[in-house]
Amino acid sequence: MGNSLVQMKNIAKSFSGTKVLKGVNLELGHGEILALLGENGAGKSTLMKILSGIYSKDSGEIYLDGELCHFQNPKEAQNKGVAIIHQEMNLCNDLSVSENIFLGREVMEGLSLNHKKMDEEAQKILDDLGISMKSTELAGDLKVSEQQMVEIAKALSQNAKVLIMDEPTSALSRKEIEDLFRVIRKLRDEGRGIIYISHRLDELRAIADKVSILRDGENVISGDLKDFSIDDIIRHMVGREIQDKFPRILCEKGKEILRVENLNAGPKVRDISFSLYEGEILGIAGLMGAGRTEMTRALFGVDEKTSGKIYLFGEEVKTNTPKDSIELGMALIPEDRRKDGLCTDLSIRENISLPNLDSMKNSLGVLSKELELKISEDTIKSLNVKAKDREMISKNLSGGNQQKVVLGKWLVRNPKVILFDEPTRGIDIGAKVEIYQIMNELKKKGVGVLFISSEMEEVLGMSDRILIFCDGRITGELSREEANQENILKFATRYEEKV
Amino acid sequence: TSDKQDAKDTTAAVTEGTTAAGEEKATEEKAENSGETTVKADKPYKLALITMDSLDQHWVTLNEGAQAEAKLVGVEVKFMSPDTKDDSKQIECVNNAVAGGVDGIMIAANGPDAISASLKEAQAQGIKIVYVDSPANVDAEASFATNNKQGGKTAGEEMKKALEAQGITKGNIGVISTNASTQSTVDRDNGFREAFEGSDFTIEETQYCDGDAAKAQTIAENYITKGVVGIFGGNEGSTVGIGNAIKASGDNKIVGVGFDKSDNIKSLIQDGYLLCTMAQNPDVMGKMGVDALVESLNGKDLKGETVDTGVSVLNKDNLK
Amino acid sequence: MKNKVKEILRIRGMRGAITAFVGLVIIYVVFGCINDKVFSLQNNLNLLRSMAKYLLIGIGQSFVMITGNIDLSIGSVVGMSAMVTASLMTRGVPIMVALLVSLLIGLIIGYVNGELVGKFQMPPFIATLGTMFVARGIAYLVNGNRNTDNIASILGKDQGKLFQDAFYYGKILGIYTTFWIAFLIFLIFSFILGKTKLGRHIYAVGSNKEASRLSGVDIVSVIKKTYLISAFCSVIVGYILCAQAGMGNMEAGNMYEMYGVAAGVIGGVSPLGGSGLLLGTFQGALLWQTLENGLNMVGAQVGIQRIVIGVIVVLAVLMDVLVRNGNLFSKKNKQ
Amino acid sequence: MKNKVKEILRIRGMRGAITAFVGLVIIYVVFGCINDKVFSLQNNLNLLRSMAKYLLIGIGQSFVMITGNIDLSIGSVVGMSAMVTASLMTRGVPIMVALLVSLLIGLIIGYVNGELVGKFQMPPFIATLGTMFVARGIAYLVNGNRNTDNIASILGKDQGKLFQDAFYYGKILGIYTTFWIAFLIFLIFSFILGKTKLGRHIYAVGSNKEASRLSGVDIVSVIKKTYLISAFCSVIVGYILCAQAGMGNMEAGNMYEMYGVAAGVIGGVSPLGGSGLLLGTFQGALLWQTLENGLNMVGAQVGIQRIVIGVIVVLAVLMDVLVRNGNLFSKKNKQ
Ligand SMILES: Nc1ncnc2c1ncn2[C@@H]1O[C@H](COP(=O)(O)OP(=O)(O)OP(=O)(O)O)[C@@H](O)[C@H]1O
Ligand SMILES: Nc1ncnc2c1ncn2[C@@H]1O[C@H](COP(=O)(O)OP(=O)(O)OP(=O)(O)O)[C@@H](O)[C@H]1O
Ligand SMILES: [Mg+2]
Ligand SMILES: [Mg+2]
Repeated sequence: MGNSLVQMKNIAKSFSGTKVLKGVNLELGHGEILALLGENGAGKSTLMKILSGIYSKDSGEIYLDGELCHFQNPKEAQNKGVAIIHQEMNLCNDLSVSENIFLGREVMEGLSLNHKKMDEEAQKILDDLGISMKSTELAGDLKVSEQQMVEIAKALSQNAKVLIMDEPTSALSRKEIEDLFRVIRKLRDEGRGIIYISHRLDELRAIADKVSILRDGENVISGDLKDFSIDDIIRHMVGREIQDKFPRILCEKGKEILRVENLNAGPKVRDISFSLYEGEILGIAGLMGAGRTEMTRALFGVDEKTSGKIYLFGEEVKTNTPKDSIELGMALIPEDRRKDGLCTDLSIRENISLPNLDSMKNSLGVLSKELELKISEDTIKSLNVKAKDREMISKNLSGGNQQKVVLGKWLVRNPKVILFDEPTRGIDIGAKVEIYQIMNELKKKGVGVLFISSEMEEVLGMSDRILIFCDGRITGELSREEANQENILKFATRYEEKV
Repeated sequence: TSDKQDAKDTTAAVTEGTTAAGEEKATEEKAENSGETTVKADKPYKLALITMDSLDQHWVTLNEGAQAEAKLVGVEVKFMSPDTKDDSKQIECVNNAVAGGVDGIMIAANGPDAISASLKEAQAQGIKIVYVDSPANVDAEASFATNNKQGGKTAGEEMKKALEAQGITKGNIGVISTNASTQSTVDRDNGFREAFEGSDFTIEETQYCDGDAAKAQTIAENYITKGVVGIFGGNEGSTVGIGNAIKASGDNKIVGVGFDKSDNIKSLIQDGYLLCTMAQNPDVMGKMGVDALVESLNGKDLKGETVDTGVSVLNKDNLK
Repeated sequence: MKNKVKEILRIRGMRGAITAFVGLVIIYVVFGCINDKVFSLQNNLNLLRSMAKYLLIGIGQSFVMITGNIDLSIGSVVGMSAMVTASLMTRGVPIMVALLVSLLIGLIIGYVNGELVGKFQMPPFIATLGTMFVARGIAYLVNGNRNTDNIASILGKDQGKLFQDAFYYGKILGIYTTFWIAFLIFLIFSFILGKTKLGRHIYAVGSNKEASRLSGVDIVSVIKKTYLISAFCSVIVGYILCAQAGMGNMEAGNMYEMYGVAAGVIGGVSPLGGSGLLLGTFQGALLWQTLENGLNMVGAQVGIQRIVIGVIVVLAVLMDVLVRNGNLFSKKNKQ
Repeated sequence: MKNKVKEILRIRGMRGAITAFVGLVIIYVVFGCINDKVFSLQNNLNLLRSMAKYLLIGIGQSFVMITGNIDLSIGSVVGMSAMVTASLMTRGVPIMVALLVSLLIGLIIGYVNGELVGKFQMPPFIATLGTMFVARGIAYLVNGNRNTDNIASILGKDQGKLFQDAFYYGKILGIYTTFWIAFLIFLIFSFILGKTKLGRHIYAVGSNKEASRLSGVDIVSVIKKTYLISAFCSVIVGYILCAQAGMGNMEAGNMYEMYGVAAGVIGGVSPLGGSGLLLGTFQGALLWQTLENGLNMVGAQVGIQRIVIGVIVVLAVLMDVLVRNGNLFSKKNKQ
């Protein structure tokens, strides 16, 4: 018992009254990789933030190598050898990669910083991870995927005894995930302990030894991973059976709604042409950095287009600003919901209202409280957002529920075309299925759905047709009959041979 | 209207200006040993003194003069000046004084027009008004003011004399003042320029230092670099700045003439960095202001007499 | 009932407004005890009249602050408006025309602020610092580096009186017009901020520009509008100062932008954007004026005045900050 | 070679520094053509001496701005320092003691700023607005609401001269001491910002408070230190003004905080935090002073002066903004 690396004993924590952790236990041994699983809002991140000294626990004990610890701040936890990779990006955009990696632990040379040494060491770690990146680049110039890798490198550089990874792979491509796993295994073999949080259950077998499942801030069960089937895990997480992970429905493909012709926007969007039909879910697969987000951003008028035509219902339209697109009946569920999806300081109600204010005016053109309340209440109910009430500040919602709010504000408009960019990233299986359900509803209503995802299964599972992106171009199109992991990957890696 | 006033007072001031040396002594006597006083208050009147701001040494001295007299006469004088030179604030000070139920107000008008309306309102409530330092365009019981235009002119003439004594009859002359929106300093500026009309001297565009001696000095240093033969300072701050700049330049040929008096200015004159300064007699204004208010409150009609309390030229000789 | 109170307390910025109100009452009573004339009708009328300009300034600054920006040009626009209005009148231009021209020029400055901050995304602090200098420069130039003469000098006594009464010396229902003007504008803009699309967009932009943009909010035009509103309020204050003095003073409105910030922030408007109520700004302005008025009535030294004002400003906000300690955490990231 | 240039350009804020330098040269030459006295040795010596105070102010303000905050109390602390120093000397206190006491009081204000902004997380704008009033109030009080007498009056001529030469009138290698003092401080703080842990943490905090906190940076102490640095610089400027005038002026340092912002921002320091170089601040201060000096030398009217200064401030930043248009995007969210 004493030989376990980490022991957390009935940890409790509540935020402004609401109990988030109700006496949770957790144990991690040396050279062990523990998968910490649970629905959105189960309390995983909170538990880990307590272990890494960011939040203070209300009650309970934490033992490191049998020694009782009370972390007052992240620094203390770091000194005790606890490192964490956060769910949300936490880099200083104005600092270089190496400056970020060594932030708070700068290597000194007498009075002054030893830039050279830090840059070199950082570079070494990056190379280890197999990332092609200069340690002197500005973090702000990196893509989200690369930023995620920097976060990981940063945690690794602390060569901690305990390494916590809160959904490290949610923004990573397969190749990057492979490299990451290689490193994780190496660390395990060095006798370190790793706590690994993820909603990508398919990864687990490849990496985890042990599993521990939370639900609503309580332990459900823990044990050796090999004793659990994926379905068991899901059942324990959501507390009910989920028959169909990808409840795809078939319906008549109608006439063309959206046609994009030769869309160009910067280096990441090159000569894109495709059509989207009524009642169709058009999947878009590709590796991270393929340019899918840029494509949707350009299509929706967020970023500037250099050229290209866009047709809605056969007639050409201009979508130079998001406003245009929205008025034309389009909607975008952005990839990064905290940054682009929500006004995190505003209440759920206000976020839902934001694009719908016109429909909430009364005869005098004045916003009507009644209308607004009704609409927000209805949305919260129909998407069953887990929240204290409609006035809850959206910052404090868990990932899945935030995504539902983003969805909700668009559904009120019942748009003709919806662009989903990684809608299920960082969202638990239960919420995922709910979102798939919603996509189906839309499909039935004859809405055209564009579905970007880096998770191969769900693209395969939900799409009627799949476009594959690589280097900002469409490198292939597959009907769902032809589509399978192999040929998608084939197209997704069809880079232009650089001359 | 204010011009007419000027004209009327000019004569008086000139005499004052010329009898500078003696006058200065005299007034200082008055200020110090004003043991006995001619007037006595029938009732313990409540008076308000509202100057342009409550910071310049000038106003502080004026207040001291008033307070000293108030004790002797047996009245209360409340110093209710705005914290900064600002028409709006000064008007509100008048309003506050009225609301505060005073019997009389001594005021140094920031501008001749700005506070007129609120002063009329005050008079409408039977409050007596007396001007100190700078009058406004409303008939008051009396006003004890420096004729600033005349003062500026005297300053100009002093500088001209000194330059000609050096055999300099043309060249550029710099002017530094506190800011462009205070009537009294603007008048001095104009008076100074008037003195040089018809001469071969060219007066530079006025530069403003917001009363900050350091800023004034920087400006003066630039003037000196440009090779001016003389610099005029329109208030205490700018005068000190000019003195320091001339001192720093080590070129005592440059003629510095200023306005107002302070220990700094005096020592700069004694050391020969400044030719002279136009000393007003704020303490006298304060004293006479109180007397006048009390008398008129006692029921005496002062017929709106305007007394030019005069400027006296302070120079090396009469600063012994 | 209890819930009703809870509801109200949860309105963003309401707590600030209440804090300010309490502070206001305390200060008022304290001064009243030192000098009972503070309670006199006349003084309270003066109080309402003088606070009007801080209220207007505060409203303008609040709109800008709620979008997370700042407007340093306010004071200069006030001065410019006063000078333009007055110097036109002293050139015999009809009152109405003078007012309109002045308004126009003011709005141009506001528009430029909006362009620089909204379109070119310049840091608001520096953009409006620039226009602050420019507007003040214009104030100096319009009448050739001189304060204007009395507006009546050309317009004639009664025209002049008409204008001065309309904006400062006249009374309606026993209260000075100045207050009514400010109060009317207060009501209108409270409505805009609380009950219209623009208002909601202003909060959204202040909370998260990018998310608002992706939700179809035209953030550039929202920002522009806030700066136009700020300029509008400043121009009105310019009229008031011009009517009050019956002339144009080049230095008029000095530092007013700071008073605006103070009024807003004391009233619970977050300078980080996304939250605040004009009701709070109202309290803030009244508190600020009560302070100035009281200190003057008791004849406090400038030094003392400055210190007291400074301490109050800090305390007002500190109290609010400490009260909602919980939320502190969240601010960190934005600040 | 080309890469070397690229490297340099990628240094945080380097582009701003260069933009400023170019602007500086242009302005200098333009004024020089209007009035060749601008090129005279004496004028250039004066230029370096007068810019020294803006440089110091700029350094302090830059440190604060790089953490994403602002210090409005700078000008008042300058005035306070000048008044305290002078009035102590005129009371016969030995020079050294006077300087130390003044420094101490200044640092206390800086510490309070740090506490309010860092610990209590008050919006920096309002916290330092408060201390701005307080510090100015102290400046008024120390000598009973009047400027001090000449410091020599009690210390005696030679003691006074000693002090005045040390900070203003003396020369070393033909250049005024004022400049050397500022330059020395500039070198020291450039080192701190560029080469030490504190410096690195200052950038980090300004770039992302939360991330820095999670990385174990003690953001409160970092913020405190920046405000202490800012106060320190302001106190030195106070000495300089006191030595220059040979007395204490209660209004000394008015508006300096804005000049500090201008110097920094013109020099490419981002008021949003996270980026900037003191080298840029140096250019910015020099540009600002050259402008003031030039406008003065050509005898421009106040009105014109204000407008030109305003336009330049805007252009300087606008240019920088337009140049790095690409990066704009990322700023949006922070702004
Ligand atoms: N700072 C906070 N203030 C208030 N409530 C919070 C805060 N942080 C988290 N919560 C609440 O605590 C609960 C658990 O959140 P947590 O982030 O730990 O869930 P999670 O398991 O990490 O979910 P996800 O898988 O989406 O990341 C959620 O209901 C969330 O709303
Ligand atoms: N204009 C932008 N500003 C900030 N981040 C951006 C911008 N465009 C793209 N990104 C981020 O860069 C990341 C990778 O870029 P890109 O969009 O090319 O990859 P992708 O095809 O979207 O891959 P994925 O959709 O799987 O993230 C995206 O996750 C996106 O969040
Ligand atoms: Mg989580
Ligand atoms: Mg993407």
